[in-house]
Amino acid sequence: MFTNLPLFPQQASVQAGQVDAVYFFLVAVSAFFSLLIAVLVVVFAVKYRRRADDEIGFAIHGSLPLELLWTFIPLAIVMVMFAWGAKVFFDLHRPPAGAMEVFVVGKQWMWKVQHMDGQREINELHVPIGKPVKLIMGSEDVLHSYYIPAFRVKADVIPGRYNTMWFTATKPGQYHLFCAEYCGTRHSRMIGTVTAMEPPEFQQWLSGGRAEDSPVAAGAKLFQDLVCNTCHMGDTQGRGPVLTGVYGKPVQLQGGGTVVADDAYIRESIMNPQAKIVAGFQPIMPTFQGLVTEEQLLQLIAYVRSLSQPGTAPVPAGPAKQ
Amino acid sequence: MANGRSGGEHYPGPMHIPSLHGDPGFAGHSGEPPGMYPPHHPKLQHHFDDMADQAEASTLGMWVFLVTEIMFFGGLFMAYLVYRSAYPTGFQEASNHLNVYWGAANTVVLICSSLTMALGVRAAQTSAPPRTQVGWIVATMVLGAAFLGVKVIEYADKFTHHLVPGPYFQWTGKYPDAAEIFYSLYFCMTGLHAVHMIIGLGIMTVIAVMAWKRQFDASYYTPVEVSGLYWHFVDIVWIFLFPLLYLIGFHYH
Amino acid sequence: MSGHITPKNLYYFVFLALLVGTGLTVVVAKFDLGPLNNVVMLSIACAKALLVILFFMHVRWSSRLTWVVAGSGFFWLLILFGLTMGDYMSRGWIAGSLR
Amino acid sequence: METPTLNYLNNGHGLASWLLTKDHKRIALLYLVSITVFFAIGGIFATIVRLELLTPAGDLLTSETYNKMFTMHGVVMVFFFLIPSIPAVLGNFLIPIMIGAKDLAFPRINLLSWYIYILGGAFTLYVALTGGVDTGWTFYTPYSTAAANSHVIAAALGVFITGFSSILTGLNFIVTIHRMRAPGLTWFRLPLFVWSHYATSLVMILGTPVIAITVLMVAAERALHLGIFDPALGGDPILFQHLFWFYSHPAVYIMILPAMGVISEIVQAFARKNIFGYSFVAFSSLAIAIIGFLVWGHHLFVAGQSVYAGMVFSFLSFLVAIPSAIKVFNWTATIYKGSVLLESPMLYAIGFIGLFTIGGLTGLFVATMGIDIHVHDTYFVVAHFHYIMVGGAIMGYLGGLHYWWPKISGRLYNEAWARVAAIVVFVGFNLTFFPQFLAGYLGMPRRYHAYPPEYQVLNVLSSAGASILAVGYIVPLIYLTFSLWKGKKAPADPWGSMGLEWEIPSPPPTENFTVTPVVTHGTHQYAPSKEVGVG
Repeated sequence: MFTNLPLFPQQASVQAGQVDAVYFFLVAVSAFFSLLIAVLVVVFAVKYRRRADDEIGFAIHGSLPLELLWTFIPLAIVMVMFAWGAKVFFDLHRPPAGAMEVFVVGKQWMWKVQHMDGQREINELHVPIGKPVKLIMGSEDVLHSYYIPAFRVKADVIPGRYNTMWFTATKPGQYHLFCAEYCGTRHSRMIGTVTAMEPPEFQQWLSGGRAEDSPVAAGAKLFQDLVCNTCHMGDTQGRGPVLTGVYGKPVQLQGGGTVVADDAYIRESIMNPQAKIVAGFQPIMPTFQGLVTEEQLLQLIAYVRSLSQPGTAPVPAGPAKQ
Repeated sequence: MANGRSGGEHYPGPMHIPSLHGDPGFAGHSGEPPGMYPPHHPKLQHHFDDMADQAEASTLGMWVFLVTEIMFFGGLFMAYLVYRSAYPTGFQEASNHLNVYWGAANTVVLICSSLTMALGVRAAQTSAPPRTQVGWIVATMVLGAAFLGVKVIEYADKFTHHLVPGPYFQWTGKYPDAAEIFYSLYFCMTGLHAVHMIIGLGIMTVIAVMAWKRQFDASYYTPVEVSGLYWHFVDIVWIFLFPLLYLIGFHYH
Repeated sequence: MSGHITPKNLYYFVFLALLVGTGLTVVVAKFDLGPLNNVVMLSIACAKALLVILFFMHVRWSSRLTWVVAGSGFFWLLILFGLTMGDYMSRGWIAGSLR
Repeated sequence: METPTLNYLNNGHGLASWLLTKDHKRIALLYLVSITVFFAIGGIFATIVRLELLTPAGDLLTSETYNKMFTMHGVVMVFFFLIPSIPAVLGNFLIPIMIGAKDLAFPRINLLSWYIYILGGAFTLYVALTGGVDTGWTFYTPYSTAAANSHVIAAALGVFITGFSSILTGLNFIVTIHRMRAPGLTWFRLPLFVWSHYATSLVMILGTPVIAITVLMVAAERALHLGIFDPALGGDPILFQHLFWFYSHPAVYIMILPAMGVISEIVQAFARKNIFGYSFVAFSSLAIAIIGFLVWGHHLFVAGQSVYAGMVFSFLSFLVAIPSAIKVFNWTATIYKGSVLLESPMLYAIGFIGLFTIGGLTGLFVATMGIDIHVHDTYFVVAHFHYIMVGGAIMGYLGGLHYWWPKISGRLYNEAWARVAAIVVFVGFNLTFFPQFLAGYLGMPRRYHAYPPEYQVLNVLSSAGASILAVGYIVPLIYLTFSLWKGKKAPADPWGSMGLEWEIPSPPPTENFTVTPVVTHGTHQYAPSKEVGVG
């Protein structure tokens, strides 16, 4: 895996090729212009070197055509760079539907990962090759940044909200995982390994190890332990809105306006329930700030999501009958 | 040399170093001999041509400084804008705990002080007697002090009601988090404004003493003028702070 | 020195206008006009600020340079506000990416 | 060309005559001494960082100490060396002379700005001596407000205070350039050095207040437990980044624009030729200053900023490359058919053109969103901004210092040593920072105390280069200091250059000009104009 002096990083994802293509284009342009300027400056400096103490240069004041030339040619070139770079970036921010989702929580100074099947890892990430993987990432304390150089992907992990990133690994192997956003004393130790595997091996890996609840099942359990189910019931009798089928749908808010019930909204509703009240309900829900960890939050979100995916949901935690 | 680069071909005669130092462009001097200047005003600094020049420079300097002040407060207004748009109702709820009448009274006090300041500048411009000049400036200072007095009352009230952000912050209503952000911004913005008021009072004290010593008249009133600009600017900041902090929740309950 | 001397009456007139503006903005704030509250509130504040700048601060009679300097402060403030809010407003426009 | 007996250096003796001076030239020297001290301090921190990175294991220092070292390096170099360097020393000294004035518009404010700088510096030294700060020079929240366990408040106050020094310098320059020009010195006859300082001053007065209030908010949040950026209350750490970079990106132009002004002067003087495309070079300074305010979001591409906002910022970032390119092409064209003398200032200028070109072009990489997602927060970025700040700003500063040294000190330095030093700096610089591009693209994150072993060879090269670079910086310190006592007396115009500053004796008299000069044309008009170009 490691040689003594690599000069170019491994390409191990679909994204790596796309990023490198833009990179090579810029390297070529830069090399051309650097050399052009260097050669011109050196040639001029030597060719027109001063041969007598009293010598002066030509009075050339400028040339509008030349100025326009070296304004608009670079402009055209950088616009290509902009458009191409933006396209690559845009694609890196649109995870395909059906991507395999993995929860990542950063904290000083480790990466905690939970797969949808319940596998947990610390400072490691196992992914299958050839399948888009989407990371949903939160932080328990300060800013971190999840960075896999071989995949050319990176995204800051931000406390208080979620950030996502996605990639499709192409080459089995072990790759560096770094924290790229300075996060304190052991920032440089907040590293790990990403292991890309052939899908069958990945399945085997998934089913191995300690059996743990999937995030959805864990979330369902939390939903009961925190007695969420006394208000958010399966029917409209509860004091809180019914959560079945709301995920990803617009929700009418009290005082007008709507909000899409996405991960961020669910998170906000748990941590800061008064912020956006669903129309027709009283602001009576207490905050769960300090009562649930980032990981548990992600599990609750996974559970609420599952309520909108008929068939995939586990047995809903039946509301306790009053 | 065939390419004509040597100075001689284009520029006959002695080589360029003596020639350019004999260049009338730089060495020439067409300024009046010293005797032609009008007698120096005692307040004219040596590097300015005349009093108008000096006044223009000072006024421009103050305006440039006020631009930096706009950006200085701008950072806080930026934070306000972001959080207000993120937590509109929370901010309204929090704003409700400010006393609109104290705020409005302070607005009127500051507007009055701006008027007295403007009249103070005018008094200097028109060479009014020092008594008049000092009178307007002292009136401005009294109003400024009154503003700060009201601010003290308001702060004390927030303190007793545990509305000062931090470990002792208590909020029984809805949106405790947004309220704490609101009050953090409230104290930063009004606090920074109050610091500017205090600095303003210090400047006005100096100006009043200078006016009392008969230093200002129609030929020289730059210090009053630029201090006035500062004072008016601080007033303008409050003109925005008042509605943004006090009035957004006025209709709320 | 050649400063413009503003008539006293103009100062009193501006002063009255500022008081009226203050009263108006308090009265309007008492009514719930929805988003219009903000518009009215800020319009009145801007008008008041403009009066102070133009008359009390003598910009009305100042050089073009003073206009440019005063204007540039507010212009740069708008750059800060505009581009930053551009970020906040457009977050979550892409489905699947999170706010 | 006899040296007048009385000049600004010997007009008054004793400490008080320096510490209470209102003479812009003496204040420039106060700045020169103090920024040299801070440069040395920042250099020591850099040395420690480079020593640590010789081995991958992180075995020289604890992580905590290492983090403080790179933070202090950044804070000292950015706020106490690079930002004041050229404006406060060369700008302060030269702007009044170049525009034919006796002093800056506000001499007392000029002195005040030095004292404010020293006060801010005192805070920073206090931080350095009592345990340091470990947030990185960027002070990112919530680490700085909630997690860091070091002197964040004192460091933030140091930055806050020194910001006002920068603001007052910018204010002084703007008013001076507007109001104090000699008769006949129209805007389009101004030396390009003055143009670039005017543009710099715009950035100073429009940007600096925002960083001042931002670090003040951080200090207040930390000290008083306010909740402004606190995510636990729903605050947004990214708001801090917006406010921080609103200043700190344009701040890069505070560093590079004055250096561009220096290079424009040196290239004209040592090619004995007026600049090619004067108005393009002049306006490109303004364009960089103004467009530079619209691009800060490119620091936030992977920070969680909206993709669309990122695209706007990326687009604008590419636009700011154009005026920089225009300058480089115009300098190159100026050398064409000149009468080029490769003395030490010109060596620095040519070095600047080369390094700035690389720094600028790699700026395109980080402005390209698709590439930035990979290189953001890696050594690629570190290399890029060192090419701009060290390869650009410091080369410009050294070039300018050498060019105007005879004017400032009245003495000539040893030219042979100066050429050697210029070449050593160039070589050492490239060896230090070019390997960092490679390490960055390989994925080595910045601010790493320990790193995977495959990056070691590149890091050893970089540390080796740093030691060469250090020699390159120490040598000029020696021969320039030496010249003060042993150097030959400098004539008014040792280079055969043109410009008002070369019209007056070296060193200049206290009042600069005995009579107000009247200007009839622009500077550096070595040959009579035969054609009317776009200049």
